[in-house]
Amino acid sequence: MNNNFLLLLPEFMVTGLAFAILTLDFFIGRDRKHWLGYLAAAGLAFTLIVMLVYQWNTTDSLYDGLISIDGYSLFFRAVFLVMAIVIVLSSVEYVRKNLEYPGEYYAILVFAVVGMMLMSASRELLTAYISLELLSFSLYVLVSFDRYNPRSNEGGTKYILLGAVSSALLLFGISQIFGLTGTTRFDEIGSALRAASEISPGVLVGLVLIIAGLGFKVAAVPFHMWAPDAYEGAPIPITAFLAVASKAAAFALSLRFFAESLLPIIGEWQIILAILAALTVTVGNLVALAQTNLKRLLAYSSIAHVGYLLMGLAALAVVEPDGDVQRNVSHLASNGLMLHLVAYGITNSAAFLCLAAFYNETKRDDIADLAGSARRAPFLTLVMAASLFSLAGLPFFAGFVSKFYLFSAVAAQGLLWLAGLAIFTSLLSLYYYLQVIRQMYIEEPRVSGAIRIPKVTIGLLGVLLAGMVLLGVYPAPVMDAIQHASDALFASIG
Amino acid sequence: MLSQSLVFFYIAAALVIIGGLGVVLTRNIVYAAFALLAAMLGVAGVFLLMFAEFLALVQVLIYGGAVVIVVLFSLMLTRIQDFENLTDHRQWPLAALLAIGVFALLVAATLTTSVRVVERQSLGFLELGESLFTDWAVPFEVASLVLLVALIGSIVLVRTSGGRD
Amino acid sequence: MIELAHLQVLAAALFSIGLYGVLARRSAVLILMSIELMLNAVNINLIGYATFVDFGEAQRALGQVLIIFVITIAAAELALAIAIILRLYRNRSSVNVDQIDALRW
Amino acid sequence: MFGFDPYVLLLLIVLPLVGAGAILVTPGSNVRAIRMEAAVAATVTMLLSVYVFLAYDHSVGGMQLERTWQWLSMPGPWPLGDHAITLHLAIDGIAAPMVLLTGIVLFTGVLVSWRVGDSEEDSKPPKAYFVLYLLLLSGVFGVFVTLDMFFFFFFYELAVLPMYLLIGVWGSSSTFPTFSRTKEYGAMKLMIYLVAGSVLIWVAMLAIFVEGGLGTFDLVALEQVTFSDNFQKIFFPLLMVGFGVLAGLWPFHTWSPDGHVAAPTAVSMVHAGVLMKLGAFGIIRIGMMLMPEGAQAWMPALIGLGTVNVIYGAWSAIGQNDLKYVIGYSSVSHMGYVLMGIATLNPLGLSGAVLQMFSHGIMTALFFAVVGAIYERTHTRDIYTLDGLAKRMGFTATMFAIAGLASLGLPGLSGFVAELLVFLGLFQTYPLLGVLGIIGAAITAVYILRLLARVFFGPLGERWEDQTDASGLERVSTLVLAGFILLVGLFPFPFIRVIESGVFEVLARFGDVG
Amino acid sequence: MTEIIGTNWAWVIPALSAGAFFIVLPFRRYLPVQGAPLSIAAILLGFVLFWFVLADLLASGTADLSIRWLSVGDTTLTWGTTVDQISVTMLGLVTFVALLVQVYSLGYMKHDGKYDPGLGRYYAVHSLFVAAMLALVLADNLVFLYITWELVGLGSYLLIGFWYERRSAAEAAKKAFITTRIGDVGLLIGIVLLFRATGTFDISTLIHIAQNGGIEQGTLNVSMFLIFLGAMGKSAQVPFHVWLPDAMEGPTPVSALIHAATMVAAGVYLVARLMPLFELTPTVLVVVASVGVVTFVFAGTIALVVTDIKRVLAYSTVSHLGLMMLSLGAGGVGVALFHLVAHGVAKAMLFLGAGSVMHAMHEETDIRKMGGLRRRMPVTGWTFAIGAASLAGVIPLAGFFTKDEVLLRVLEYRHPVFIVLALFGVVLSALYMARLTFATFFGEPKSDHSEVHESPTVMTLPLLLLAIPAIGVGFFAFGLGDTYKGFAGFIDGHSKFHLNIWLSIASLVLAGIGIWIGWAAYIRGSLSTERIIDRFQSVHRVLAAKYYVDEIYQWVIDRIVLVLGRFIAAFDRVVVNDTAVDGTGDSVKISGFRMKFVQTGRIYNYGMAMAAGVVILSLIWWIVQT
Repeated sequence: MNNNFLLLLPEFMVTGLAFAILTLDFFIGRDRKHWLGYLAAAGLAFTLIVMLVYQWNTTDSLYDGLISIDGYSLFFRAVFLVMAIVIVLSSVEYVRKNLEYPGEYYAILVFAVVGMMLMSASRELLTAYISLELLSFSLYVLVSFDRYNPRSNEGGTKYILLGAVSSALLLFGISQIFGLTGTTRFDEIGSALRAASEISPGVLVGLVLIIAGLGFKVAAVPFHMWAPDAYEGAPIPITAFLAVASKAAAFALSLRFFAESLLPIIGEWQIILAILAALTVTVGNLVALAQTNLKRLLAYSSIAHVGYLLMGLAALAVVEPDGDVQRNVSHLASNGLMLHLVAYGITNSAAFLCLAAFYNETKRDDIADLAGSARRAPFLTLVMAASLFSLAGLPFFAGFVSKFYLFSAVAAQGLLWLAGLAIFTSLLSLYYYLQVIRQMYIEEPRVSGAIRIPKVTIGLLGVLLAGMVLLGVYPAPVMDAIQHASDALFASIG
Repeated sequence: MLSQSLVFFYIAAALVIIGGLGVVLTRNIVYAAFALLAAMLGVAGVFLLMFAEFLALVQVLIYGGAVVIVVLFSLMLTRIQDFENLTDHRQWPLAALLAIGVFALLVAATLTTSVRVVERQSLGFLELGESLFTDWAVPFEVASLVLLVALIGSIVLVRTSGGRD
Repeated sequence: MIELAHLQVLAAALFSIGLYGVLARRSAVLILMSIELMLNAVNINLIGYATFVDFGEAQRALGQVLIIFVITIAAAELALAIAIILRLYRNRSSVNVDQIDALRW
Repeated sequence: MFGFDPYVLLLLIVLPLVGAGAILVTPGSNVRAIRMEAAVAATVTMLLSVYVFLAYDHSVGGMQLERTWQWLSMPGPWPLGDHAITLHLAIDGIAAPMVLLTGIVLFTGVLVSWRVGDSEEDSKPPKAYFVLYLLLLSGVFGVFVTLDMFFFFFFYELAVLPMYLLIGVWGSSSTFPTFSRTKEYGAMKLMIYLVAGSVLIWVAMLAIFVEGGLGTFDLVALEQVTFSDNFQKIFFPLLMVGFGVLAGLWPFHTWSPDGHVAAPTAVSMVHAGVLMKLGAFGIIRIGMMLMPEGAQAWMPALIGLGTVNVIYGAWSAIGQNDLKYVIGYSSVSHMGYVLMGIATLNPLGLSGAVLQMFSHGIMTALFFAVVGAIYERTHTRDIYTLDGLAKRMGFTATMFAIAGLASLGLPGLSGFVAELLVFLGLFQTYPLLGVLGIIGAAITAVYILRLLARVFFGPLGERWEDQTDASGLERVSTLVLAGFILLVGLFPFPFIRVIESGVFEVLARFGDVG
Repeated sequence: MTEIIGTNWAWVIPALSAGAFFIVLPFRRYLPVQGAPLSIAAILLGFVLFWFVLADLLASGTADLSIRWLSVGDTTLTWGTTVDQISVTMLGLVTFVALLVQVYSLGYMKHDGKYDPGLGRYYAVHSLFVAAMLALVLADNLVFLYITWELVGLGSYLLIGFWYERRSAAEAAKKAFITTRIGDVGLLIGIVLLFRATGTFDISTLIHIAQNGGIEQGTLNVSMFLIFLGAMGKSAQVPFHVWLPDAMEGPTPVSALIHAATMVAAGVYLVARLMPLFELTPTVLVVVASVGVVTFVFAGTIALVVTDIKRVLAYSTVSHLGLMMLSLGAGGVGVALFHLVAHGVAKAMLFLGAGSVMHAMHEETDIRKMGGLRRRMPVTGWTFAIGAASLAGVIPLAGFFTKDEVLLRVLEYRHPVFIVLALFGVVLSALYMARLTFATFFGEPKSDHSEVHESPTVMTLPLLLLAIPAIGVGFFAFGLGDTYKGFAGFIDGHSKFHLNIWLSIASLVLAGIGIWIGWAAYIRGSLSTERIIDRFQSVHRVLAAKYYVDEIYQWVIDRIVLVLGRFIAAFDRVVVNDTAVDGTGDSVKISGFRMKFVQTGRIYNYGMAMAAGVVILSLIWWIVQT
């Protein structure tokens, strides 16, 4: 076997970066540890550049397709790196003010990125699972990282216990699939399933278990219940990481798995995913209506967004009434899913960054605490409002375009009812986002005095806002990249 | 007429089931830990019956030697007085129902699925090792990172510092 | 003769027992132990398939490789979870999952 | 004309945005500069909109000033996937007067808003106000000039978005003897309602996109598709109700009066003057152009609801004690004429409807400008508290009277021409409803005259001894509006023939009718 | 444009006044005497032009002129004028009366040597009103007619409400506008119905089509009835008469203008103009006649007991308008217009006289406080007496001839009931006129009149100028050879003047009886009004209350319109909004609130959800699959 391990150069670099951080941690003084954060960001950025330069237009694989470096994984790894940079940078101030052990914090964060990158690249269940666990373990630690905060702890406990259960479910599912198809490779599973005349109950249960495991990872109803608690308990940048990056990684994995393995039998599971998606958007948005804590509200809102993304999975092909599968607009669904992931990622990062900046100064994160923040921190509030509008899917911001595209794709695959439901629940979401905006802009501040925001945060917020608007008014360049990713994804299944 | 292997299997299975039930039913947590150990050993027995000696060995070493010890240590570190009167919460009948449901589902699913089986076949140490370190080298390396993260995480979380505990 | 079905039923049983434990027990540590049962059920399932099904030359070792990884992950998970639970115990003086519901609704 | 014709529609959208951007980078303390920037942006945009209106050649008809920019492609098994979403700008005879209307309202609204942030009790910064205001108007322009469903919807939502903050922050809460309405409530209801309408629209758009099978959202391309009867009958009502919400279609109208009561003056002007027109415009542009059979099947329902709008809205206005509620319900009533006119599906009725959109836009803007001027001075809108204001506010009273008379359909003012055409159209299809429509106009007279007699005439209330009349800027803005009311009332033909050219394009879709 | 100034210039007449409006209203502060001279000049020029138009009409016959106002598809709306005998008559009457009223107003609006501060506004609106009225009589199509019709309404609204600071004036203006507008609903519907049937608004085309049977009889009946409703509103026919007496809240010259020669004449004019159509609908004509005669008698009885000088005149106007309608109902276009002219000048004179009195007596209007004023104000007194006598039907004043012709027409073309009622009305007419004149100008002063002086020349001159036609216009009734066949013939081209001597004698006698009763009651005192009132208390109460029509309307407005308005408003708020709309929103919110408690915070519940999810999803899938 002739394996070009240089293909994994970005992963090696990121891993090396983690070790570098751990090592440097010993030599850096206590009050300069925030430089580790900048180092991490710089390292990730460097990796990003190297990756883009060396792997642009690369299509290659390791171990006959065990790990695939193609347009799809390139796109997602780039997205992950960017997200990670944002999260790292937004962590710096937060970590300095709230957490101990910054070295370990950044290192584990970077390890998580390795897991995410491998998740998008792997085309095999075991590799994918291990990468997923690398990400999960990092997150378990990071969620509990606010050591003396019982809430952080509680969130971590719930997350790891339920995470372990979901691992068990996922593994049982994998074992079923492995046992009944004889392989763990996505493409081989796909051909095995296509060859079979119908789905045997064993495979069916296995698939449900895998869906459950992945559903847990992305927080789809009814596997979502850990999410609000873990989100609320976790340090804010980690909440953002959970909501944005880990979800994106899980979707990167799921999309490839569903596209490569399960697309031939989409007629079987489309309805299952559609139900999951419908449940998720409904429950997420309805419960969000009743929230008073902003972190928790964003948690539920991100659950709702998972529902939208799941719709993209459910709509990977048209299932004709007679059971035939039409795949000629499949790329629309995957495009929509990826676009929404990007839009949602940018938007949610911005929202959480705002929240973190606010929390750093006030130590509060209830919605009511935001009262009058427009007077106290105009720019912060502006970005927050913009991101909330974007999440609600109002134009000028990324959320509008991505929702429009995604829902169009879903409708184009014959799931108009699902798109309709999603649109309707978007309306519900607007209500609770507006409640937040109301606090920020309309209510009088209860505490006066400006909120000080670090320059780095301002810059980062500016960049995110620009990204949000740019994607909202001119998504074509990003769309091109996404189209390449989709082409790469579907190229492998012909 | 039971074959010899089947008898051994039933013994191992009984160990597994009883151990498992012990873990989930007993009111004494120390008993539960030992029940777990029993179940793990039962699983090791099953491995042996499947000609997977290496796995059986690993199972005994990791579970018997490490996991159960860690569990016991953790029990020592937490509240002693709870040890002897563990109770389940009121949800348990529902839990039982659901567990039976899952069991029924899994059994029904597996039994209605026809699998083309062959004779039990063994896998040599070498073959396993070679596969693990060539075909599955990447997951293996990643697994090491997982362990590393778990290690660092455990240390960070449990380490006392600054006297705040 | 031992058949695949034996192992599958055993795996299903252990899995369900573990699930019951997760759902019914109060102590976080016991929940953790129940999860170990579930993971072992996976292993029983895997070894069954690995032994009784002919996957061809290329995938022969895959079943056992999977089990090794599962065991590894299970152990690591257990360790990390116990660390977190210990942390929880220090903060709250309890590992009773009834009592860790400050985050809800 | 000056070589910028291909860009002129884009400029319409962009100029307010440029203004907003300029304001955004101006320090908030420099109130004067902010106002000047807003005024300049508004003036230039208005002039541009006048130019657009004049540049539209009615004798040629059809889509003019057309320009397309590629925006996003959706490759797939369809012919036009490469041009799935394009920024396709053009105006027809229906959009042209709407653009003019928007320009006028934008301009006068800025003048009316001049003193935002000056009020003594709490000074809300004018900076964000003008930014949002210009954003709103940019969206409105966008809706009128775009021919792509995506962008139509994009601008539509863009027009809705700033409303929440404009009302929520700069609005006012009101307490009445038996109930109260906070500005938060008004703003929230308005927003939720409008977006709820857009939910239906969105679903229908997606259905059209899929059913069309062209892989494009371009309206012109989709017009070539013949949708099945069933499809049209199922999805036209979605559009009808969805857009109808914005047009104040009964019983989905309650956001509108409550929104007015909460909104600041200029926002009320835009809301009733322009925003409600988007709904009617949408029904024509998307609903009727794409689904003529569906439209035909559902027109009886629309015309019935429109009639309810007219009578119910007018009668409801009689029972109101708050100036803004009266005007708000009168808008509901007048939009009923628009809906009725649309539903006639004949040239007279449809032209009347479009002219009524224009006329009502101007008229109601004038109403709200005047009411705002009164409220700013007296801090009340209760018609039993205000009395004899004409003595101190003669100019204001005159302007109110002009708006009121236009509203009750007095010949010589714009409302009459529009309503007459609607009636003529109605009598060709539904004479009985036409009778109800005319009766509605008489009911309008009751509440408008009652208002005039209560608020402006009679002996001057003692506490209004020191009232001042309208300021210079208020005079300019109201005079501009009143001028257009007279202009359209006396010389409607320049407007009608532009509208007519658009109306015939629409009716051509209804083969047998047109 | 022709070489000479003639019928083609007719449109200039209203345009002049309209121009005056547009100049005076905005710039009144900067014009001398607030722009009044401009306004007067405009109408004077109009009056002069009228003679050219008349001459040209007599020389070259009727003329049409129209321009396109707007068109949609094949429907074209025009603004156009038609000059024929009817319109030229009205043109003359309106310009003449308006001119005099405007001149008179210069004096009337001057208090203690200072012009009223609202003078400019007054003249501007006056011009607007006159322009609208002139355009109305010239209109050649129904839409243009409706436009001007409404503008006349607007003008009256603004004039009646001129003293808007008086609550009563504001209310009266509103009442006038709304009442007439209710009639206008009918008018507009009628017009649109005719359009629907024929596709045109042009009056002559309409008539042509209708006469050739182009309109279904049912449609025509309905349309004409509805159009007549409009006429009833404007001409204050029962039951739409209520606005007219209240409209006396306006300045008195306004009353002279509006209620004598212009606005109220519009209804009569409309019916006259459309008479060829009405003739095709005999049933509607009967309605017209009935309404006319009822109004004639009804208003006459009320006029007997009213004590306000202007209101007596107002009810008299209503009454005489009824007479004109009666005449039209009998098909007598010419005689109706003849009476319109005679009544117009006489009533204008009466109102101006009343204004003169009020001007002198500081706005006193109660006739019970007057008496013997002819000695202090001779010009006013005698012109007033002439006007009153004319309307009472004293030979040889104009009123006698015109009324006589109407009665003759009715006698010939209608059921005997009509003539009986009409003759009763003649008695009433004479009686209240006598009462008014005698109580005001004759007999003894009932209060101190030492301060009262005759009004200035600018006011008395118009009175004197009006007296001339009031006396002499009746002689136009007689034909003059072949070229002029009497006034009625001049209008419709075929009527011939003739007399029924018995009818003339009867009406003269009846008028004499009326006057004699008045003389007996108010000068000689041989008839005690108190005793009569005592005797017929209930009748008096009903009359004094004007048959409770106002009360009934007030009740309808208060109890039905306003209450329903409040009900709908409350319904909209409570049911539609708070219950249906907010309720939906709230229930969604509440369901979210309930649902959040599923999130208990307990791990085992969470795990349960996951496990249940797995089981349920599997079952669903399995079931769907099989």
